Amino acid sequence: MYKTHLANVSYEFKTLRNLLAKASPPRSGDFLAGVAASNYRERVAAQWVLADVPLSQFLTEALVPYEHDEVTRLILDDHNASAFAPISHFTVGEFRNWLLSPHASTEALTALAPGLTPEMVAATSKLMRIQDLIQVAKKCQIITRFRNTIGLSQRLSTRLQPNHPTDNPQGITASIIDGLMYGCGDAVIGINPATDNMSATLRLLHLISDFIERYQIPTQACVLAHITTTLAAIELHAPVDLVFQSIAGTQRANSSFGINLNLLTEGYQAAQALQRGTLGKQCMYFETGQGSALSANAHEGLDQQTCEARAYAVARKFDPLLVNTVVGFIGPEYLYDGKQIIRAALEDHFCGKLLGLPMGCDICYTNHAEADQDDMDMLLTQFAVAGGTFIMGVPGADDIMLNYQSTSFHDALYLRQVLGVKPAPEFEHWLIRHGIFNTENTLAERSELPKLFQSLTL
Amino acid sequence: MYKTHLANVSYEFKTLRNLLAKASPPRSGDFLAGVAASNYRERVAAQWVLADVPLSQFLTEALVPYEHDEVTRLILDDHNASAFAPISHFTVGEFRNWLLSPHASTEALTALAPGLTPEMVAATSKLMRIQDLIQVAKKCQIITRFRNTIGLSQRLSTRLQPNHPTDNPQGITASIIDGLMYGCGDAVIGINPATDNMSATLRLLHLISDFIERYQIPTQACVLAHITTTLAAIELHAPVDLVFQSIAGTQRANSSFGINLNLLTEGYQAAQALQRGTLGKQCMYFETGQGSALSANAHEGLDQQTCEARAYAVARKFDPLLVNTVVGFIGPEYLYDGKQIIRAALEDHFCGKLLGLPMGCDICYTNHAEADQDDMDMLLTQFAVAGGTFIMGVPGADDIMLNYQSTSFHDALYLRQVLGVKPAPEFEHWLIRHGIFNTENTLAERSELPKLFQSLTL
Amino acid sequence: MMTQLPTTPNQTDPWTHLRHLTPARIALGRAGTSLPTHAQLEFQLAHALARDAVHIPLDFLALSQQFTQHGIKTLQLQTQAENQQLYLQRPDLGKQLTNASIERLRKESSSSHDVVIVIADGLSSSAISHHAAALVTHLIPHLHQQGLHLAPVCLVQHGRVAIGDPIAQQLNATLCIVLIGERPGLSSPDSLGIYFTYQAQAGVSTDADRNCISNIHQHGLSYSDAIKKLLYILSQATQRKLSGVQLKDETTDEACLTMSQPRALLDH
Amino acid sequence: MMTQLPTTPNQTDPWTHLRHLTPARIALGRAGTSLPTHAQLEFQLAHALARDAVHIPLDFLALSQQFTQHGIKTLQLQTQAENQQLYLQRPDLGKQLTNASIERLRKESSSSHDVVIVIADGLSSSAISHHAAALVTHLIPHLHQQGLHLAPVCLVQHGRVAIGDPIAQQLNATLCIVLIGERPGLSSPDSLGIYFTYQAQAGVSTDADRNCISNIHQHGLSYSDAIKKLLYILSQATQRKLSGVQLKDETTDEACLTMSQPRALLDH
Ligand code: B12
Ligand code: B12
Repeated sequence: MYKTHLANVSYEFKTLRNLLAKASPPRSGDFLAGVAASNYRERVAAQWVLADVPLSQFLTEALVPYEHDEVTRLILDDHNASAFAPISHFTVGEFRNWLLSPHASTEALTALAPGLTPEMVAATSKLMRIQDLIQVAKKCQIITRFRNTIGLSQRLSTRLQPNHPTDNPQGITASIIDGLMYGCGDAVIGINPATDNMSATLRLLHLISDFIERYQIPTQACVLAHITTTLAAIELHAPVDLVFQSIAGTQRANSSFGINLNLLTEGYQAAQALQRGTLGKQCMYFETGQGSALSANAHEGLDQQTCEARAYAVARKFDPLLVNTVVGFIGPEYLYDGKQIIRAALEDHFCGKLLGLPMGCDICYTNHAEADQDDMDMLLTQFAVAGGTFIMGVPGADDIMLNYQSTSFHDALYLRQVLGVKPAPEFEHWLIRHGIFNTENTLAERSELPKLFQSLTL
Repeated sequence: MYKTHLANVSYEFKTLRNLLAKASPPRSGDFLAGVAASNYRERVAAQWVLADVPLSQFLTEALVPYEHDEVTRLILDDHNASAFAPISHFTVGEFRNWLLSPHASTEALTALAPGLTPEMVAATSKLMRIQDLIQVAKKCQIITRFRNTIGLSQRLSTRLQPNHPTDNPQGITASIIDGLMYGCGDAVIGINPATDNMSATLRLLHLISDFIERYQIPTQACVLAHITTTLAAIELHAPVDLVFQSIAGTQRANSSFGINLNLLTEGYQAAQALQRGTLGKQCMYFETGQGSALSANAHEGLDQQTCEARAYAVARKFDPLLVNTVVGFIGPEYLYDGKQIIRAALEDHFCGKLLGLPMGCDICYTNHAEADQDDMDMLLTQFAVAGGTFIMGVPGADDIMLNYQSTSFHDALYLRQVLGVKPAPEFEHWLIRHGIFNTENTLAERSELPKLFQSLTL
Repeated sequence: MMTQLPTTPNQTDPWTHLRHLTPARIALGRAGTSLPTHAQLEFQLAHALARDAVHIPLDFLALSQQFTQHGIKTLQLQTQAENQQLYLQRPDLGKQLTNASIERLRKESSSSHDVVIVIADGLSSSAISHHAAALVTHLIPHLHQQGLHLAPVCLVQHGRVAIGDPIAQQLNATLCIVLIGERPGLSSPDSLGIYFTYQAQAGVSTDADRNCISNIHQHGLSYSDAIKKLLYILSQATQRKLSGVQLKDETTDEACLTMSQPRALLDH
Repeated sequence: MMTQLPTTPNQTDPWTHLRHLTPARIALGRAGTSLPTHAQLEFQLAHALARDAVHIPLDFLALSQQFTQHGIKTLQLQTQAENQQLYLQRPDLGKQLTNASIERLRKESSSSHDVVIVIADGLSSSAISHHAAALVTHLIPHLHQQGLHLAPVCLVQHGRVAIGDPIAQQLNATLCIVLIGERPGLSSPDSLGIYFTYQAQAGVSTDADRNCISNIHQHGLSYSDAIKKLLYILSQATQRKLSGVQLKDETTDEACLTMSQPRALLDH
């Protein structure tokens, strides 16, 4: 039992799970789940209590029973006690202070990551203002490699997302060219296939792979089909760079996605075996997002942000090249408006980075949410200041197949302009070599396509 | 008559004033005034029409009649046609494009400023997303000087705001020390006096002036009394560095503040005559904020953002050292929530900078508004990325006399940390010399007060 | 320094000729590195329209009449999400029928059915009003051909995908086909999705047990292609007695190779 | 590298001894350069309480009883802002009386008055419930001493400063004294403001025509000092027949030199 007495009122919180939920900044999904604090004072009281909870408590009080949930088992079984040792005496509140202090250097944070559990970082994030989330995340540096180097400081990568409602190869190629000409695509050229059709998936895999090879682009490809489809494609010798999967923070949510840890391991091993990376062999791409577990009614009484952080434990297991929190993707029932989306994104980034993940963000919203381009600009700017690893690049910010608004190629250039962040170095050189970028990290002036693409016929 | 036909609907806007109001991003004050668009489509239609309005139209169609309003007269009479010439052929939409283009360099923007009217920049801001507002404002550089140099690139200054509910000198001094020890105060050490009492005003003027002199701080002082009180103090030979006044964008609003252009001229001349500046003689400090004209029922049918921009024409006339948009200060009836506050602040900064003003921002909210510290962090971060000139520094963000939350001394350090922005160079050197800052733009570690202040008894 | 001003300060992209290949917003040009004013305004308009689209109610009377004209029996059902506002906030309610609707279904459960078609407004009423009747009237003959017994077509107001589960269960239908309005995008406000579940059971079936055929609209999948896929999945499901992740769409998919231009949705 | 960990990673400020000099949040210490967790939580709590403070309704019955006990007649008036929500959104309505209230005032307008005291809840009901009655009961004897005729004390629900104008006008009172709850701050939830207007006229008087005495509360101005200032302004206004910017508070102001500690609001 967790309790306090504050401003003449007593507050009690039955379990740690309860306490975390009530300490969460307000968001629609937690109200929907019935786990949110009933008012601002109760929320503050929960934060007050949470600040005094020892970090070690998270190692003894499982939020979802160990017996029933493989994600819990993963978290506790893989916990690295010696990495945790230096901070094992802290409460959550003291841990926040330490994270903000200069003692928490990049090196210290890197060493610490395996000692942290998702619940510890989720708890800490709940005591943090946005500036705290930004400041601490910025200190983390997570570098990953496949055909280029992602996550270096003062760099920001982009996923080129050339989706098409019928997976039409020409349409997709046109969008890829649009993206490349705007300097996008170093995180991955990643297509969401409209259908789950095998032959279409194979066609798309070949399309990007050929394209990358033909133009010698230092980047990687991905077709974001279900992992079972990708596994089937690998068996058919398709050129798979990255294995993609959506993941969530509870076993039941994952199972509603048709996956489990074994299946992910299978995917991981299959991709590793292909050895298609040139600089490194990180070959998994995961997507997550607050609300997905609740939407499958599989949140196990957790608040959605804690659930989300647990998904990162799943991701971490497979040493991913990229993890993407698709933050405003599902809709207002989980994140109501721009403000909730922005805070959630920065929490996710903070939690993921502390756990050692290469966190990108699909800065996005749907047309049923209370959000607009201004909200995206706010998040865009803050995410980049926080040292976010990558963002999406969608033509004109309008994904014509997934039906939502993400960030555009132009948006990435805005960040390059105002914050000086560059693409991955190998990709940057490729852009400069082909006259797409000049050496000032911006688009070269041009009145025709660069030589490279002049022979292209579509 | 301004009209268009869009998505099967016809739209008409009677006057330019009307069109501007309907093209404004939604905000509570415009709904209160009854001038806002009735829905999103109508707003877009107005923006569509506005994009095609020639900039020159603003020189012929006065939004508030010339005969009735001295602010209109100021704007039109002082307009510099030759500075305007290079962009005179643009529509509002083309002007937006040009501002975003590399042609709009810092130099070009500096040369252009006297050719722009508040209405032109207000109109343009209405077509801009937040990233546009940030990007363009960042290119402007407005440097001002009194005892230090404010507005250099990669610098951000702070007003130290040591208010006290009874103007108690010891209490105020304690807050000043707190602020200085956190590296705040280069824009100005400025006290809002709780009373309008002459003797108290004189006492405060002497207090800061003596303090600055004793510790040889390269900064300036201000007591933010009504300009008539400050003028009286000058007659009594009080040490006045900066003359302060709240200003608004219409003659009637200013008159409800008990001021007019003549009175401001008097203040300007009186301050100039004192010649207390060492590096420069910019000696006016103005505060503004969306909603103040409407709150005095003196908005003349204008939307509040256009009104606000017109206040900058008043400010510009007197070559100010500092202009501060106190953006969330009045309350939710003008800016409802964090989002409206943030957008308004970035619009104000954009408009002010384009008009050539050293724009700071009181990033703030009241307890009746839908806003919290997260909103402040969002604005803080974006304002600094936009190259904002200065922010407030209030102990613990809580102004115990004005009853609102502004930015704290800590907040400024956050920006120094994540964006590398430094205080004004003269002040920075002073901080380093006295061991308050180290050379890495952050606080030096210390367990006792620096020598300088050790002899201080309060 | 400002003498060399271009009259249009925004730049066009030298690959504008690729535009006809995709409805995506490519080759928008730029002002500096930003979106030019015109593209920006077009985006805003699309957003205003898409936001409205979420709130346009479906005309169920007109819809049921379209079916009656074709001699197809329909049932009108309601979920516990009483209105659109509640529907948006409470996805759980959009997955549960009202008691009245359960009663209504009970009356039908005596006869035996193989397949039920459920049509739910979802997030886009125009997806349903534009495509549902046409698609279903072309689908039904195929189902009859395969000797499947069809339950009345269920028209559900404020429904989520999972609303098919209690309906199929109530009607004892093994094959559950849900047509639903996908959330409206800026460029496709009327995209229809089909979700298929074998032996659907409320509270038991999860999305892992379903197959999805998405993006049915003018710029997307044609009715013919959607039906082809659906029939393939239906036959596989019937044979293998399952649906979902374990059942892959292995049709030779040529749909994507057709031109990505607007076209008749039934022309091939 | 993580061996030299401090047990409390936050730093205290070496000027903590100055804290007693001001209620301001000074010497908070820091975690890195940020607010330490404890200071951060205290801030949040204060914010939660201050937000609530805006919405606590004033107990007008209790208030009027306090006056009745002192033999002071009161009138209860309403503005056109019917409820707190509307009050916050529509400042214009908080400046206008309801017809019923105008009627009520008309009944009083026959007798002649010099001064009217208006008490409005404003943005802080606790400012009024804590301070208004005490301050007014101490003020009234001074007004009587100066031979001023007092109108009934007007208690106004959901009022803005300018609500004094129609009241004074209706009652033919030359001197209008408005006591109003200032917006609640994190540290002063119950701060009272006094706004004085000479010959107030609805729609004509502006803030430039008023004088303000602000921050009356336990850590702020005492009742005695506030009354002293107000009497000075009243007498100047009566002599010079004006109020506002042209009338300065020229009392020798020693209020600020008193210790900035909580103290009895009437002790000097
Ligand atoms: C929102 C969405 C999601 C959300 C769903 C959560 C939610 N509450 O909405 C999340 C992010 C969790 C998600 C996950 C996945 N999705 Co999805 N999703 C969508 C999207 C964008 C909109 C759906 C919609 O509007 N539904 C209508 C509303 C009114 O109904 P609803 O009841 O609220 O929505 C339910 C369904 O949409 C369902 N659902 C969502 N995705 C999928 C995918 C499959 C295969 C199934 C059976 C069900 C399903 O989840 C919702 C809750 O039950 C569509 C694209 C589109 N244009 O429609 C893709 C889409 C349906 N998803 C797709 C895919 C591939 C997936 C994943 C399998 C990806 C992966 N590799 O893991 C996962 C796992 C799906 C699963 N088995 O649960 C594909 C399906 C392709 C196909 N033809 O099979 C689509 C078409 C997008 C694409 N082309 O990539 N998705
Ligand atoms: C909000 C505010 C403003 C807003 C008012 C707009 C609005 N709609 O609220 C703005 C930013 C425009 C403003 C301007 C000024 N203000 Co002012 N303001 C305040 C504040 C913070 C809160 C007032 C409040 O809560 N009122 C209660 C609500 C319920 O009533 P209301 O009817 O909504 O509010 C009206 C009054 O507050 C009035 N008002 C606001 N400020 C002033 C100042 C004076 C001298 C007068 C007569 C009236 C007045 O404007 C409102 C609309 O009519 C107070 C500080 C405090 N702790 O109270 C300072 C305060 C009242 N203001 C002060 C000052 C000095 C000014 C200026 C004169 C500054 C200057 N040099 O120009 C100007 C001009 C005022 C004028 N003549 O109109 C001083 C007054 C000192 C004194 N004892 O005389 C105070 C106490 C703050 C301070 N110490 O600096 N102010």
